[in-house]
Amino acid sequence: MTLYLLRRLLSLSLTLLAASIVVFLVTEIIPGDPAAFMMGINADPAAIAALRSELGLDQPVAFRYLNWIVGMLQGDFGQSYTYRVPVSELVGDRIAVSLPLTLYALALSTLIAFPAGVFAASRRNAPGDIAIMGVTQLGVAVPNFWFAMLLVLLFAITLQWFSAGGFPGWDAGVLVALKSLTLPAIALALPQASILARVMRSSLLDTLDEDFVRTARAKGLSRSQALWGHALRNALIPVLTIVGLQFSFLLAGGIIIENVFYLPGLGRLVFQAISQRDLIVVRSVIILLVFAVVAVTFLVDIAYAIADPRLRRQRR
Amino acid sequence: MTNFKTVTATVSAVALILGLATMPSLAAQTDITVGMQLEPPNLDPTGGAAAAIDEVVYANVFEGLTRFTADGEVVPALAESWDISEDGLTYTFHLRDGVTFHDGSSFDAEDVKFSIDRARAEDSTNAQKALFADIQSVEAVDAQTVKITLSQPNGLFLFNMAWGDAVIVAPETADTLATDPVGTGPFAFATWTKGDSVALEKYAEYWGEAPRLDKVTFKFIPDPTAAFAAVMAGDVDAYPNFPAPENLEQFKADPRFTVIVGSTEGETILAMNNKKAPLDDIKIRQAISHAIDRQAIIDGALFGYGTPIGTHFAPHNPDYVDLTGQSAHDPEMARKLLDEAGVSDLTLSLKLPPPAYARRGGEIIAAQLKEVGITAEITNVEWAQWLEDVFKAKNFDLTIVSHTEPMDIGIYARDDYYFQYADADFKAILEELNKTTDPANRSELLGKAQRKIADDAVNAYLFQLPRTGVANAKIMGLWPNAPTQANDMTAVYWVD
Amino acid sequence: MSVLSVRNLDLKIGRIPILEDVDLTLDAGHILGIVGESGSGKSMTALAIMQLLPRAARWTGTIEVAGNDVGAMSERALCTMRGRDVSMIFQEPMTALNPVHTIGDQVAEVVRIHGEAGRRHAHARAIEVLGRVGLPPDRVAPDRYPHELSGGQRQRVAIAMAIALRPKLLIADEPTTALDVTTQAQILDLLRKLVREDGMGMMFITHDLAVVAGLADEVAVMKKGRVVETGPTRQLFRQMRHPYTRALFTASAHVPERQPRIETAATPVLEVRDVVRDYPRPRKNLFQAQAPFRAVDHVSLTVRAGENVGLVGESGCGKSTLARAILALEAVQAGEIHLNGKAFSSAGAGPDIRQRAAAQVVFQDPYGSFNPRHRVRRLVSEPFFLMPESPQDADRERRIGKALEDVGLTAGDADKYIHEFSGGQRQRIAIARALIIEPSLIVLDEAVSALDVSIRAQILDLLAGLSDRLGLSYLFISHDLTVVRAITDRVLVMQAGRIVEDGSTEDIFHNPRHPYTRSLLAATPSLAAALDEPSGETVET
Amino acid sequence: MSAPPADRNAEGNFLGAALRHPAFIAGLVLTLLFVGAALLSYLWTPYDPTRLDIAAKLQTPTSGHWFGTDHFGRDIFSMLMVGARVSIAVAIIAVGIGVSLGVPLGLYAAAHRGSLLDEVVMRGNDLIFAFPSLLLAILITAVFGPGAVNAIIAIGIFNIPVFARLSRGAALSLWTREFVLAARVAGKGRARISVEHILPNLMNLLIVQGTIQFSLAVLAEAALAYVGLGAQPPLPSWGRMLADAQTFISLAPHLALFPGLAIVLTVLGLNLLGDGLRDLHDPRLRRART
Repeated sequence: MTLYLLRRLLSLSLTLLAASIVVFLVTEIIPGDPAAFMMGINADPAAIAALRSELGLDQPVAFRYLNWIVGMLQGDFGQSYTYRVPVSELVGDRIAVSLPLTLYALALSTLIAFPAGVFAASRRNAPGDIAIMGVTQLGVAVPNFWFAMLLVLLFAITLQWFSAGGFPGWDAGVLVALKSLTLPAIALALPQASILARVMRSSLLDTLDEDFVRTARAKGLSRSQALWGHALRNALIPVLTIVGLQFSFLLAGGIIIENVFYLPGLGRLVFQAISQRDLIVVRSVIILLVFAVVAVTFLVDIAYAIADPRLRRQRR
Repeated sequence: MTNFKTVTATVSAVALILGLATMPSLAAQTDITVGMQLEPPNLDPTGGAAAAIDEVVYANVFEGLTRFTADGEVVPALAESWDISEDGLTYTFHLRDGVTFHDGSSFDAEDVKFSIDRARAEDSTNAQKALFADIQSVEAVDAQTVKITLSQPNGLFLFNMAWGDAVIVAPETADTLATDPVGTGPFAFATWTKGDSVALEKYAEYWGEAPRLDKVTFKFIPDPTAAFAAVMAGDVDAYPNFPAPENLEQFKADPRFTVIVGSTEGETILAMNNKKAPLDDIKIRQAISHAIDRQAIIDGALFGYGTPIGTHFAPHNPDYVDLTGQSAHDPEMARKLLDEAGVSDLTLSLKLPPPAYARRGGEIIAAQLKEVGITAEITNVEWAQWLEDVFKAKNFDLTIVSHTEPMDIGIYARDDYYFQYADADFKAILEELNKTTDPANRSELLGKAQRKIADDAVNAYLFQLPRTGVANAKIMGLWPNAPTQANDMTAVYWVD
Repeated sequence: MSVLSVRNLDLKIGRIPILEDVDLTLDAGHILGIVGESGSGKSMTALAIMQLLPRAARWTGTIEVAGNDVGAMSERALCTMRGRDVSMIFQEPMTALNPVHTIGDQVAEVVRIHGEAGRRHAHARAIEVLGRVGLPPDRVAPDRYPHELSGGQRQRVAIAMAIALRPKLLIADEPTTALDVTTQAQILDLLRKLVREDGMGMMFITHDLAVVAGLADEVAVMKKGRVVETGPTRQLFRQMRHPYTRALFTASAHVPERQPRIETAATPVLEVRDVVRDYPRPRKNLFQAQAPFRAVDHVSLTVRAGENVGLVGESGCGKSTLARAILALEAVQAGEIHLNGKAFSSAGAGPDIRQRAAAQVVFQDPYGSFNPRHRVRRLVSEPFFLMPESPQDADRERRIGKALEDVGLTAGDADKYIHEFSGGQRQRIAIARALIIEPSLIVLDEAVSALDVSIRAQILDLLAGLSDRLGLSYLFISHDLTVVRAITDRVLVMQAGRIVEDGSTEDIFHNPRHPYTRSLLAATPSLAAALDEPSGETVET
Repeated sequence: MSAPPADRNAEGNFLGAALRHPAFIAGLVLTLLFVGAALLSYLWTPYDPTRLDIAAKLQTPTSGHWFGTDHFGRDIFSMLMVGARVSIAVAIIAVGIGVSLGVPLGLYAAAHRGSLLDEVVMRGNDLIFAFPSLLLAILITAVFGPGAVNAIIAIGIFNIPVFARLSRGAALSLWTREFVLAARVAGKGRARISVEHILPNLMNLLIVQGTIQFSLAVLAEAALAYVGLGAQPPLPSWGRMLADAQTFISLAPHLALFPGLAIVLTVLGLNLLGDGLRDLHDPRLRRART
């Protein structure tokens, strides 16, 4: 197990290294000069040049790459070109929105998907199952930004139950903050919940076909006892993978939803940074997101080992 | 003290009567949330070009020697008054007394000298360095007097000093203005929640008339739909530059809101690359101008808000000459001109920056050009790309952009400007204009300049960008127009 | 007292009849053997008794377990019945246990859910029961997980769960089919002991006549959903009133006629010298590599022209690995393999394709051996690839037709797809494919193990005939000693990667020298022996 | 008691089963509807979808304009028809890129299991998977400029590892099947076996996954177009129609309704089709239904 973890850690760092090169190169060839953007349409060329040197953009590529990497290893993500504050500070502010939103959406998605999937699986091909599967089929097909628009139209504009967006900050109180994240979290969670419910159902159905479930039934367990006591834990393994993937997807994938609800989250930070050519922010945030994906995969692997004793001992 | 008490008592009494008469409920609200489309990248108006900076801090946090009023007039600000020498080269500014910066330090002539010298220095990152180009020297005569000497007369100098890029800052705080702006205005910077909002608070020691609001929050909502929803839901109280004109009808119909329609300094043009074939042929440029139906663009892209223009000049300016008839919508004429120029199957690139007027206007223009046989290939670009590709590399045929700086007809005299006009005759007119201070002569020269660029069909002049805002009906004192990019909150208040 | 009574049981799944008019009775303390080939409905009968039928199944008739009519019972009552009054053991021990629970918990669960004891007491009971089935806590701790146990041990756990509450009826559905013979013998002994001690009735389902003959008091023979004959074991097998019983009996003991012509003088077809095959094992930790697993350990063997050589051993002994090495499908770590006197190895670019033509193979699984997307013509002619000038057009057709006719099919079958054939026919096609380029050696890797006895007998006849007629050599790999005895001239016994005994078939079966060979032979159930013995018991090993 | 035959799907049987599978039929009908609309749009649309008629803007559905007109007075029905073309073309080519690069890579990696290239392919896949896809797509289009072609590239890149992983995984298990061993005994090389034996047996899987990826690509194209990075005007695109419709949501909801429904129904159709194909190819499920 330790060896396995070490190997995974090594491959994790290699992935990050490769990702850092890719991201750096892509942001390097992106057309548009950050300094020119910042100084605007009537700017004096000399002023742009002065800004370029102030931002360190006149240094050679390799030097800037190493500078960035070494800085990151020391926990210094550099300074935002546009905001002129440390990237880490900027990212910290945004994570305070994106992470809770992600967790909120993930919690909603799991809370919806779990019972729905179990219910559907336990009533295979019965009307309840077919109804749930129909709804999830629809949920998967709905683009979340469209769904978000409809939510705003209904709950913010027409009913005025929720504000149409924005984030008052955690200082405004946890409940207030959570309320402002509710519509976005629902918009994000619905398609994810649909996917998860489907995975949950099919995984559970597969497990219910396993011999050991039949054994459990032969022991005298009722259908639902066998489902909860024996099938569920085994069925959770593929579900865990999806939950892990969804976490990383939601963390980065909220961009459009963040735009619809004008939430100051990570996705919008990058989106904005791309259009403003705040390349250092783009790089650092993407690397951070890659790190999150890799780290979550790693955690999911550990979770596997906990869920499945067969993996606890040795694993290649 | 006694005096004060009396005043207070009187005020209270009056308020009581008024209150009984007009407002049975609570006292008026003293905080406001103002929606803006773009978040400023930083809050230093002397170190960045973004309009959003001025929209937050101009006249609220920072002030210059002079300032613009709501109708575009240049009036004294930190300079109480000034004397101009006979030759128009020396300006002596008499500064206001009792002005303090928000950090408590006092304001004097040294701060003015520092600010102006900083802006025109070699390594300055001031985006509008050109404003200071004619300044030869700045001298602090005494604590309340500053003498500025110009190298040549400049009729626009007081106007220039009213710009946000020319505000006065203190040397001690100059380096941190980007994140912690300290100025002399009626509001002091309080907090900045990045990606969401900037909050300002009333500055108790303000030299002038105290603002009626205690707190102003600028909330950044880039998405027009979100903006609509935010206004509808009451998340923002006012959105002075509302990005979706199509929604204004709904606001008009709703008694909770007032719609404020004003003008801006934004001449919106279909810019053409004057040195790139085939657009170096005036006939083709004229053909394009005639192919365009301005009213259709205004109706389709701006839902009827906006004034057609026939040259690069703001219609609300007294010196404006209406030349729209000269390039009236006439597809027949356009086709004829194209024939005369001997081109057929013309394909031109049309690069569109992000604002809705450009993206929507572009689609309409492409359709209109198609009617006369010109294919416009649309590419939507971001600002960064536009600056690099269009503005710097001049790799374009057509583009749509709104030139929002006030009185910017001078760009037609610039060498190497992106639409590459820089006609010698036009430059001569401008040179003369700069030397002229007499209003009548100036007016004539300005007319001449307007006619010249219209005659040459440098660009297709579309419309003056409107400023369409929406606000809670109980809010008073918002600027209807935008003589500069600003949201001056000094005179804003709530009624009940 | 009767613990099981099934009368007039008819069962359909959808519209397909599965069981027709099945009658069975079983008394306490007795063992009822149910024998039949695949598809005879024996498992479905068991599931009907348990009421664990597929959803689409509908049945009529009467099923009484310990005097209770299961048809009249609610699902709740059935749950109470299952595990307490009647319990069941399934065929596949590898998948029958929940991989994420400890064996102790799984046994204790039976006690717990039937309300017999609280959590702690249930655990104590579990340990006690595990002890009864030969898994005392000092040898196999109850907190072990199923994957840490061998197949035999897992089957013991399954038995422990089944007998924890001393049910009146135990249904065992092919409980030893997936096990090696020695393990099978132990499990059978255990079951027999438990039946005697607890006085329960056991319904034992198997396809193996020898097993049932040695175990059951009564036997029911099933065919296509019907019970064709039933009666006390010895009486039934002595009399064999029903022709099907007779056919089964004959097929089980079938020995094909052979006239082998072994050329001792010529170069051996296959010569294996000191071959070693290692598999790397995962590292123990970062600094310490684990010694590789040696699947084949210095094995040498020879197969002469026309000779049928058997290779027997239990699962995991390395016989299939050896087969793959002989076919140059896997590299060897040491030793040499010679085919018709020339070195044959997968090293470098692999063996010359012409040389490959000399050795062909038939695998165990008649369903997995063919690409389902190709027609038989293409499947059978695939080895033509090995010929320098593969036959074309009419010649090709002729040879494909001949190969199919050689194995008892017709030339017209070439146009069909593989799913149109039964398991036995598929195995014939596999043999045709091996034959078509006239190899000198065919490796038969458990080639008849998945087949029902009657089909198996036919395929053995086919193989014997082909060998005699074409002078083919076989390397016949199997775990089944009866089959090996029937078809080979010489036998090699393999244990843990080594050949422990090598001799002529008759010699080895009559006079085994190595203790492992002896234990294998002793554990192999024998129909003749079972019927000759005075009581239904074999010697404990 | 041998395992049930895994490949008992004669073609006639397949058709019969397909006709009894309502979800499959629904999926097929929806998919054909949109593909048909896309194809028809080359020949005929009710109106020229690029013709503006500002005076007739924001009309609600009438008999003249079945789905109403947009903010420029264009006919929404015509735009949806041409938009289907864009969505389908982008999705087909993007998935095509994924299949044509991913499948060979996966097959090669499986055939040379444990080789350096296998390792490189798999780590490369991990790398692509680790990137936040939408962000990277936005970045890619920021580099190359917006447009349908670059949207295809951006979506295509993320389809490569999907198919590489899928085909490698499935191929690995096929490599242990006895018919592959038999082919090796027949002297066939890895490449030949990959093409003759592995690939045909992957087809079902690839068709099912392809359908699902196709629906995801339609969604991805819509998302990219929504943020302005898909096909450029005047070519209509569903995602951009939604983006344009956004500010009209309370004024003229039909502007957002119809393109949204078009996306939902297309994706739904493809998903139902994919699920149906999977059911029909999985004999276990097929038996359970019949």
